[in-house]
Amino acid sequence: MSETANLVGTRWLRRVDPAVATAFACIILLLAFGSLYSTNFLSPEYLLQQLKVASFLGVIATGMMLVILLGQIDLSVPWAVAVGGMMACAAAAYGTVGVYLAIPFGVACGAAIGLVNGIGVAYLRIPSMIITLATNAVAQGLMVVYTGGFSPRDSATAAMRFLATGSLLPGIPNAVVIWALIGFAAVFLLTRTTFGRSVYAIGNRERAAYLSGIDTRRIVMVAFILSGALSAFGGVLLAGYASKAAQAMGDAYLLPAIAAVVLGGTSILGGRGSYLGTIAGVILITVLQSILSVMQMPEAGRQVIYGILIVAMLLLYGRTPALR
Amino acid sequence: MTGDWRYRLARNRGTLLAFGIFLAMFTIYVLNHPAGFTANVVQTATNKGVLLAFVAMAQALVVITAGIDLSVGMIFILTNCLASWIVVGTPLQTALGVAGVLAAGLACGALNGAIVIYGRLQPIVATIATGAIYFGIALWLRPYPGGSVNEGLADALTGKLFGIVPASLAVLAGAVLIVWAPFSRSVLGRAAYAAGSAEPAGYMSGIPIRPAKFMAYALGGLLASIGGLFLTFFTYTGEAAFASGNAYTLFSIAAVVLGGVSLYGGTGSGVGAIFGALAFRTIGDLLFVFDLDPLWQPLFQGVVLLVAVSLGAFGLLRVRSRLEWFR
Amino acid sequence: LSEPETVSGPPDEPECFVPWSADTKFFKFPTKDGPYRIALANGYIANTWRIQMIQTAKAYAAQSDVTAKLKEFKVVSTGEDVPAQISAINNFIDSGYDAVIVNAQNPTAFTPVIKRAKQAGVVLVAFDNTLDTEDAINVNVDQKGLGVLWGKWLDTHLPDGGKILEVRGVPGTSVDTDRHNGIHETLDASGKKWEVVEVLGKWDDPTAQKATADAIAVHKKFDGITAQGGDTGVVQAMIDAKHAFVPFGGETENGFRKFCAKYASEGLKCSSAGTGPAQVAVAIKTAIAALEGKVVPQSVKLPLAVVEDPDFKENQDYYPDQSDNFFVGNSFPTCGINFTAQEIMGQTKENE
Amino acid sequence: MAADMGDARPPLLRMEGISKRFGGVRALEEAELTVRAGRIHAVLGENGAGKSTLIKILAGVISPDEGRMLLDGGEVSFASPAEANRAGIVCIFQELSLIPDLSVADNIALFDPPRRFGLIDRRAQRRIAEEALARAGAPDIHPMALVKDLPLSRRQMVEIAKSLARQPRILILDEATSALTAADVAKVFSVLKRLRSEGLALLYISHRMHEIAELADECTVFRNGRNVASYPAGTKTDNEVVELMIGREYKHVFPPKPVSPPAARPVLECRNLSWSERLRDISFSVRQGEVVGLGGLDGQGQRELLLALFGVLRGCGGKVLVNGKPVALSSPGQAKADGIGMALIPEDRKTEGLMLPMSVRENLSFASLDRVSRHGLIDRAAEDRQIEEMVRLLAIRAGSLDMPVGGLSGGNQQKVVIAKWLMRAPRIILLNDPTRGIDVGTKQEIYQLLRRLADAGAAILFYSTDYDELIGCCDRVLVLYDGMIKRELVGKEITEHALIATALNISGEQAA
Ligand SMILES: Nc1ncnc2c1ncn2[C@@H]1O[C@H](COP(=O)(O)OP(=O)(O)OP(=O)(O)O)[C@@H](O)[C@H]1O
Ligand SMILES: Nc1ncnc2c1ncn2[C@@H]1O[C@H](COP(=O)(O)OP(=O)(O)OP(=O)(O)O)[C@@H](O)[C@H]1O
Ligand SMILES: [Mg+2]
Ligand SMILES: [Mg+2]
Repeated sequence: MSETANLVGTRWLRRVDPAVATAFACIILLLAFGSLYSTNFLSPEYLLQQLKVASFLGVIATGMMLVILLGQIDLSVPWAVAVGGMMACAAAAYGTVGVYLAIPFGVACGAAIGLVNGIGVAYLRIPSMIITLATNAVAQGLMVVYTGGFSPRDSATAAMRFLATGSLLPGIPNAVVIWALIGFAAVFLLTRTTFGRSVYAIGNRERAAYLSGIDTRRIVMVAFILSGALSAFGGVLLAGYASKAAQAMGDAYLLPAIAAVVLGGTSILGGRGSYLGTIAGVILITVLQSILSVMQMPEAGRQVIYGILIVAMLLLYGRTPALR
Repeated sequence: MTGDWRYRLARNRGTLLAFGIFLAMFTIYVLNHPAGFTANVVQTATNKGVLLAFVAMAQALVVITAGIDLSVGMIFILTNCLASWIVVGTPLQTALGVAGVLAAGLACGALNGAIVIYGRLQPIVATIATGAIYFGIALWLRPYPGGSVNEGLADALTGKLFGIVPASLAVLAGAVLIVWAPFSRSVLGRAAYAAGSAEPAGYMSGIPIRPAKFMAYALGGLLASIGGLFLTFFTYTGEAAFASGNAYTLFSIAAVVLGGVSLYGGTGSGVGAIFGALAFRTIGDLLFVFDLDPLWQPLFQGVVLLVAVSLGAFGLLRVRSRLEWFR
Repeated sequence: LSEPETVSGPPDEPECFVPWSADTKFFKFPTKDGPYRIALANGYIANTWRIQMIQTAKAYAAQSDVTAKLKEFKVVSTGEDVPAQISAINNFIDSGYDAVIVNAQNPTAFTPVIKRAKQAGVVLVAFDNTLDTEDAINVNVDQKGLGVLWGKWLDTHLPDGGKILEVRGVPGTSVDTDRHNGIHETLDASGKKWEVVEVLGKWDDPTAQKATADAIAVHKKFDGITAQGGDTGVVQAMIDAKHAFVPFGGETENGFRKFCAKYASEGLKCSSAGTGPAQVAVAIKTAIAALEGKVVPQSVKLPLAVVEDPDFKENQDYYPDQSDNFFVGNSFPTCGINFTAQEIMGQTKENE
Repeated sequence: MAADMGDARPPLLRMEGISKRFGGVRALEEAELTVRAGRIHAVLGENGAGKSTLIKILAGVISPDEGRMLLDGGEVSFASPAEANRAGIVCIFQELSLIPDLSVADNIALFDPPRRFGLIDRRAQRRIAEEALARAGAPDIHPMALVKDLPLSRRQMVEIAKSLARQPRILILDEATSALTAADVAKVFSVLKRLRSEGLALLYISHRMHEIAELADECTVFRNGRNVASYPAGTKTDNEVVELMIGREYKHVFPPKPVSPPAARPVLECRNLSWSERLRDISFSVRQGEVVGLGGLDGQGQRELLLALFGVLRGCGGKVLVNGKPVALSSPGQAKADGIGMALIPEDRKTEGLMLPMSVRENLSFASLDRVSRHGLIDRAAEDRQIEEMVRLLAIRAGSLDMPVGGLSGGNQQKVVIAKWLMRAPRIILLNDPTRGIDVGTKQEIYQLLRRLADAGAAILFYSTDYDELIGCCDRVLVLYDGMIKRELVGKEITEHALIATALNISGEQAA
C-alpha cells in the first residue's frame, strides 16, 4: 500500500528535463556573447522586440510541435502562413462584416489546409512529409490564381495590427501575450486532456493506441487541423505586424519551426517532448538569427555559423540514447 | 522455383508502379508535344530529369536507412559552385576537377553521416543544420552566379550518343551500375536496409549497422555531387541559389515517395527513386503541352502532385484488417 | 541559318530602344513574316511582382495592334529551378517558336541555350533578370544606376554624412550586388563620413521589417535609410519603434509610396525608383521589332520610373485603393506603353 | 551417458559475480552460471528474475556493471553481439531480432552472407536458407517471403533457422518457443537434441515446465537477480521448482471450475461469421460467467476471430450479437464503449499492447481515459485511484509508476496490458495468448483473475497456444482448423489428446 502511494508521489521529479534546461542556458550564453558586440543586446527594448518576433514563430511552432509529437511533420507551413495572412486581409475587403470576420476567416482557411493534410495522413495513410508538400504546392497555386485574378486587398485590419503590434498590458507586446495564451492552452491540452495523452500515445505506437479503443485517425486529423490553423494564425499576426500580407511571408518559417521544436528537446520521431522546450527552442532560434543579422556578418558566414551552432547545441543535449 | 515470381513482383512493386506512372505521364507528354517524339524532346526532358534523378537516388539511399537528408539540395548546389571553379582546363585538369567535386560531395555526405550516426542526432534537424553550412560555403565560393566549365565535356555529357540516346541517361545508367547495384548487393547495403527496417534487431543480429548508415549518407553525398556536376554541365556556371537548393531537397523527397521508397525505411530501391524523379519532372513538363492560363499553372502542378501521391491510398481499399493502417 | 547581322545604329525607335551604352551593338535579324509565335519563359511566379508582370504581358499581348502581329503567345512558369527554365526554352525552340522572352533565374546559366537559339534562328530577349551575354537581347534596368540614385538622395539630404541603414536584397544575386555597389560608390565619392549598417531584407516585407526592427533596437538611431525592396516593412518597423522619420531611398512599392506621401511632412523624404513589371511589355515589343527585321540594340536601357519627394501624386504615382504590394512603375511613355493599375490587376476579372 | 561425460570436462563458459543495475532496479546481483558442452542447461525464474538480462550480457548486447566471463577458461568480454557471434555465441532473444522488410533468406544469412566478388551471392544464400529451414523443421516457409508477412510462430521458426545457420558453439534460446504450437515445439526439440549430441552447449529459457522436463540436462533457478539453485534435471518436482522460483509455498495451478457450466444467458453470440478465407462460417456463443477457449494450431484463424469481434477487420460476413442485440462494430473504440464493454488483450504487447517509452501510469489508464475524464479533461485524482487499485490487484512490480513501461520485465509488461483493460471492468474479455512469456506464479494469478472475472459475470474468450491452460481454465474449448470451428469440447472432453487430435484435423479414433 505505502509502496504504491510512494510510486504515485514521484510524478513531479521527472518533469525537469535536462534538454530544456540546457536550451535556456544556451539562450543566456548567446545573449551574453551578443552583449560583447553591443550592450544593447541586453536592453529591455531589444529583448522585448525579440520576444515579439519570437511569438510569431512560437505560434507556428506550437502547431508544428503537435504534429511532430505524432511522429509526423507539416511541410505546408509556408503557404498555410501565407494563406492565413492573405485570406484574413482579403476578407476585410467585404465591408464591416468582412473586417469583423477577417481573423477567423484567415484561420479557418489554414484549418482547411490542415484538414486536407489530416485526411491525407490519417485516413488515406499518405506519409505526412509528402502530402503536406503537395498541399503546400496546391495552396501556393490557389494564392497565385487568387492574386492574379481579383485585384486583392492585402492590407491588415486594425484588429490584426492591434494583435501583432499593440500592447494592452503596459510594456508587453500583445503578440507575446497571445503566444503565452496559446502556450498555456497547448500545455493544458498536452498534459491534462485525453487528446494530449492520445497524441503522445500515437506518437509512440499508433497501433497500440488504436487497439486501446482510441480513434487515432480523428486525433491525427485534429492535430493537423490545429497545425494548419496555428500556422494561419501566425500568418494573421505576421500580416498584422507588417500591416499587410504577402505571398512569400511564410517561406522563412518552415525550417526554423522544425528546428525550434527539435532544439526544444521534442523527438522528431514523436511521442516525447514538452512545450517548455519548444518555447526555449523558439527563443533560441530567434535570438540566434537576430544576433547574426545585426552583427552584419556576410550571409555566407552567417549560414555556416548558424548551422554549426545548431549542430553544437544538439550535440550538447539533443542526442538520442545509444543503442547499448 | 514455381512461386518465386510472386515474391519478386511483390518486392519490386514500388519500382514497377513508379515506372508505370512515369511511362503514362511521359506518353501523354510526347503525344501532345508540338515537336512530337523526337530525339531533341527526349534529350531536353532527360537532361532535366537526370539532375533530379541523381539527387533522388541520393535521398533514396539515406531514406532506406530510415533517415532523411535535408541537405542533399545544398550539397547539389555546393558541388555545382565548386565545379564551376575547378572543372576547367586541360583534360587532366578537368579530370582532377571532376574528382575533386565528387570527393567534396562524398565529404559532405560523410559529414552528415558522422553527425547523425556518431553524434547520434536526429537526421532531419542535423541535415537542416549541415545544409545551412553547405549553402554558406557555396555562397562563399560563388557570391554571384558565374564561373565556367570545360564546355567540351559539358556538351558531350549533355548531348546525344549516336545522335539518339541522351548521354546523361547513359551516365545515370552508369551510376546505377557502379553505385546502386553493388550497394544493394553488398553486406553493407543489406545492413542499411536492416537499419531502416529494424535497427535494434539488426544490432542484435550483429551486423554492421553504423558503418552501413554511414556509407548510405556518404554515397548519398557522392550521388548529389554527380547531380551538382551535371547542373554545371547543363548551365556552364555555378550559382549559390538558396531557393533552388531547398526545392531540390523537397523534390527529392517527393521523388523517392513516388518511386516507392518508404519514408519509414527498409524498403524501396534507387531505381524506383529514379523513375519517381522522372515522373515528378514530367508533371512540370505537362505544363508545356497543355495550354493552361499561366496563373493556373502552379495550381495545376500542385493538384497533379496531390493526385499522384494519393494514388497509393487506393491500396487502402483492399485493406481488410484495419491494423494494416499502422505500420 | 538566320543569325542576326550586327549593324551600327541607329535603332528603329530610338526614343524607346535606347542602347545601354555608347559601344552597345545593334542587331538586325532577317525579316520574318508574321504573325508570330512568341513564348515567355518565366521562372518563379509566386510573388506580386511576377504575377503583375504576367498580367501585364497578357494585357499587352491583348492590345489590338499587338494581337494583330501574334499568332500565339504562350507563358510557362517553371519555378526557381534553372534547369527547368532552360528546358522550357529548349522546348520552345524545338517547337518552332519565333521568339522566346525570358526572365532569367540566373544570368550566366543560359550559355548553351543561347547557342541553340542562335542556331535555330530564334530571337531570345531577356528582361528584368537579364543574361550576361552579347548573343541575346537584354532589356535592362540600370540596377547600379538605381543604387547611385539612392546614394545621391541620401547625400543631398544629409549634409554632414551620418549613420545609414542599408536593407539589402537576396544575397548572391547580381541585382543586389549592383545596387549595393552603386550606393556605396556614391557615398564614398561624396567624401563625407558615413557609417553604413547592412541588414538582409531579401526584398520581402516581413523579413525587411524584422531586420530593421532588430537594427533599430540595437543601434537606436539612423540618419538615413536605403532599402532595395520590402520598403513598406522597413517604414513600418520605423513607425513601430517610434524611430524618427529620416530620408529614404527606396523601391516602387505602392505601400511605400503611400507612406512617403503621408509622412513627408514629418521627415520621411523619399526617393522612390525601380523596375516595374511593365518592362515585360518592352521586352515583347523588342522581340516583335527584331522579328520584323528592325534594328534593335543588343542591350536596351529602360528608363527608371523615379518619383521623389515632394512629387508623390495620388492615383498617378501611388494608388491608395490598391494593394501595398502593387508595383507602381508601369509606364514607359517613350515606348508607348502606359498601363493603369486597374488595367493590370483587373485584367482577368473582366475576362471572366 | 551424455551427462557423465559433460561433468568430467571443464566448463565451456562460466559467468561469475555478474551484477547489473538499471537505474534503481537491480536486475542481477552476483549471478553465476556455468555452461558445459553437450548439455542443455535450462534457466528458470519468475518474470523479472534477470534471465534475459544475463543472456544479453552473455551475448554482448549490454555490458555488466561487475563480474567476469570465462570462455574455455580464458576471460572474455563482448562489446557487441557481433563479437559474441564471432566467439560462437548465438542467441535467440526474447524480442526477436529479425528484419521485417527483408526476406527469410536474407534474414537467415544476415550475419555473414555468402559472397562472390565481395557481393552477396543470392543463389548460395538461398541454398543456405533452405538447408537451415529444413534443419529447423520448417521447410514450408518460402525463403523469398518477407518476414513481416509471416505470423509470429513462423517468425520464431525463422529465428531458429537463422541461429542454426550461424554454426554456434553456445546456442541460447530465450523463450524462443513461446509462440509455437506443440507440433512445432516437437520439431524444434528434436533439432536441439541433435545439436546437443553434436557437442553444442545450449541455454534454454522457458516458462513451460513440461518443455524443460523433456529437454533439460541441468537447471538453474533465478530469483530477484540471483541464482538460487542449480540441480540436475529431474531431481526436483515441479512444485519444488516453482517454490524455488517464487520463494514461497505453491498451491495448485488452476482455480476450480464451476461444477456444471453456468446456464446463464449468452452475452456474446456469433452467427456465421466469415472473413476473407481466414474465417469460415463461425457460430458460437459465450455465456455470462463462462470461460471459452480457442484451440488449434497457431494461425488457424483464432487471432482473426478475436480481431473481427473487436471491430478491427473490414468486410466481415455474418452477425455478432451482444446481449441478444445485433451489433456492427467497426472500431475498438466502439467495441469498448459502454453498451458493449468488450476488451481485447492483444498478442504482441510491444507493438499492440503498450506504448513502451511512456510511463507505466500512462499506459495503465490509457484504455480508460474516458472513464477518468470529463469533457476531455483528465481527473488525475480519479486516475491515480484506479491505477493504484490495478497495481495492487495484479501485483505489478515496477520501480516507479513513472518509469517507462519498456523498462519492466516481460511478464510485468504483460500484466500492465491486462490491467489496463481490467480497469474498465469489461463484460466481454477477448484474450489472445495472454500468458505467453509469463512466469508460473503470475500465470496462476492470471488464471485466478480470469475465473474471478467470470464469476463476477464476465464472458471470456480465451485463445492460448498452451494446451495445459486450455484444459485447466476453460469451460468449453472451440478448436479451430483452417478458419472453421472443427469441434467443440465441453467439460471433461477437454483433454490433451482431444485437443491435439482435433487441431491436426485427425479424428480421435485414428490418432488413438
Ligand atoms: N532496459 C532496461 N531498463 C530498465 N530496467 C530493465 C531493463 N531491462 C530489464 N530491466 C529490469 O531488470 C529486471 C530483470 O529483467 P529481465 O528482462 O532480465 O527479466 P526476465 O527474467 O527475463 O523476465 P521475463 O521472464 O519476464 O522475461 C526487471 O526488473 C526489469 O524491469
Ligand atoms: N531477397 C531474396 N531473398 C530470397 N531469395 C532471393 C532473393 N533474391 C533472389 N533470391 C533467389 O536467389 C536466387 C538467385 O538470385 P539472383 O542473384 O538471380 O537474384 P535476382 O533474381 O537478380 O533478384 P532481383 O532481380 O530481385 O535483384 C534466385 O533463385 C532467387 O529466387
Ligand atoms: Mg535478376
Ligand atoms: Mg526475459
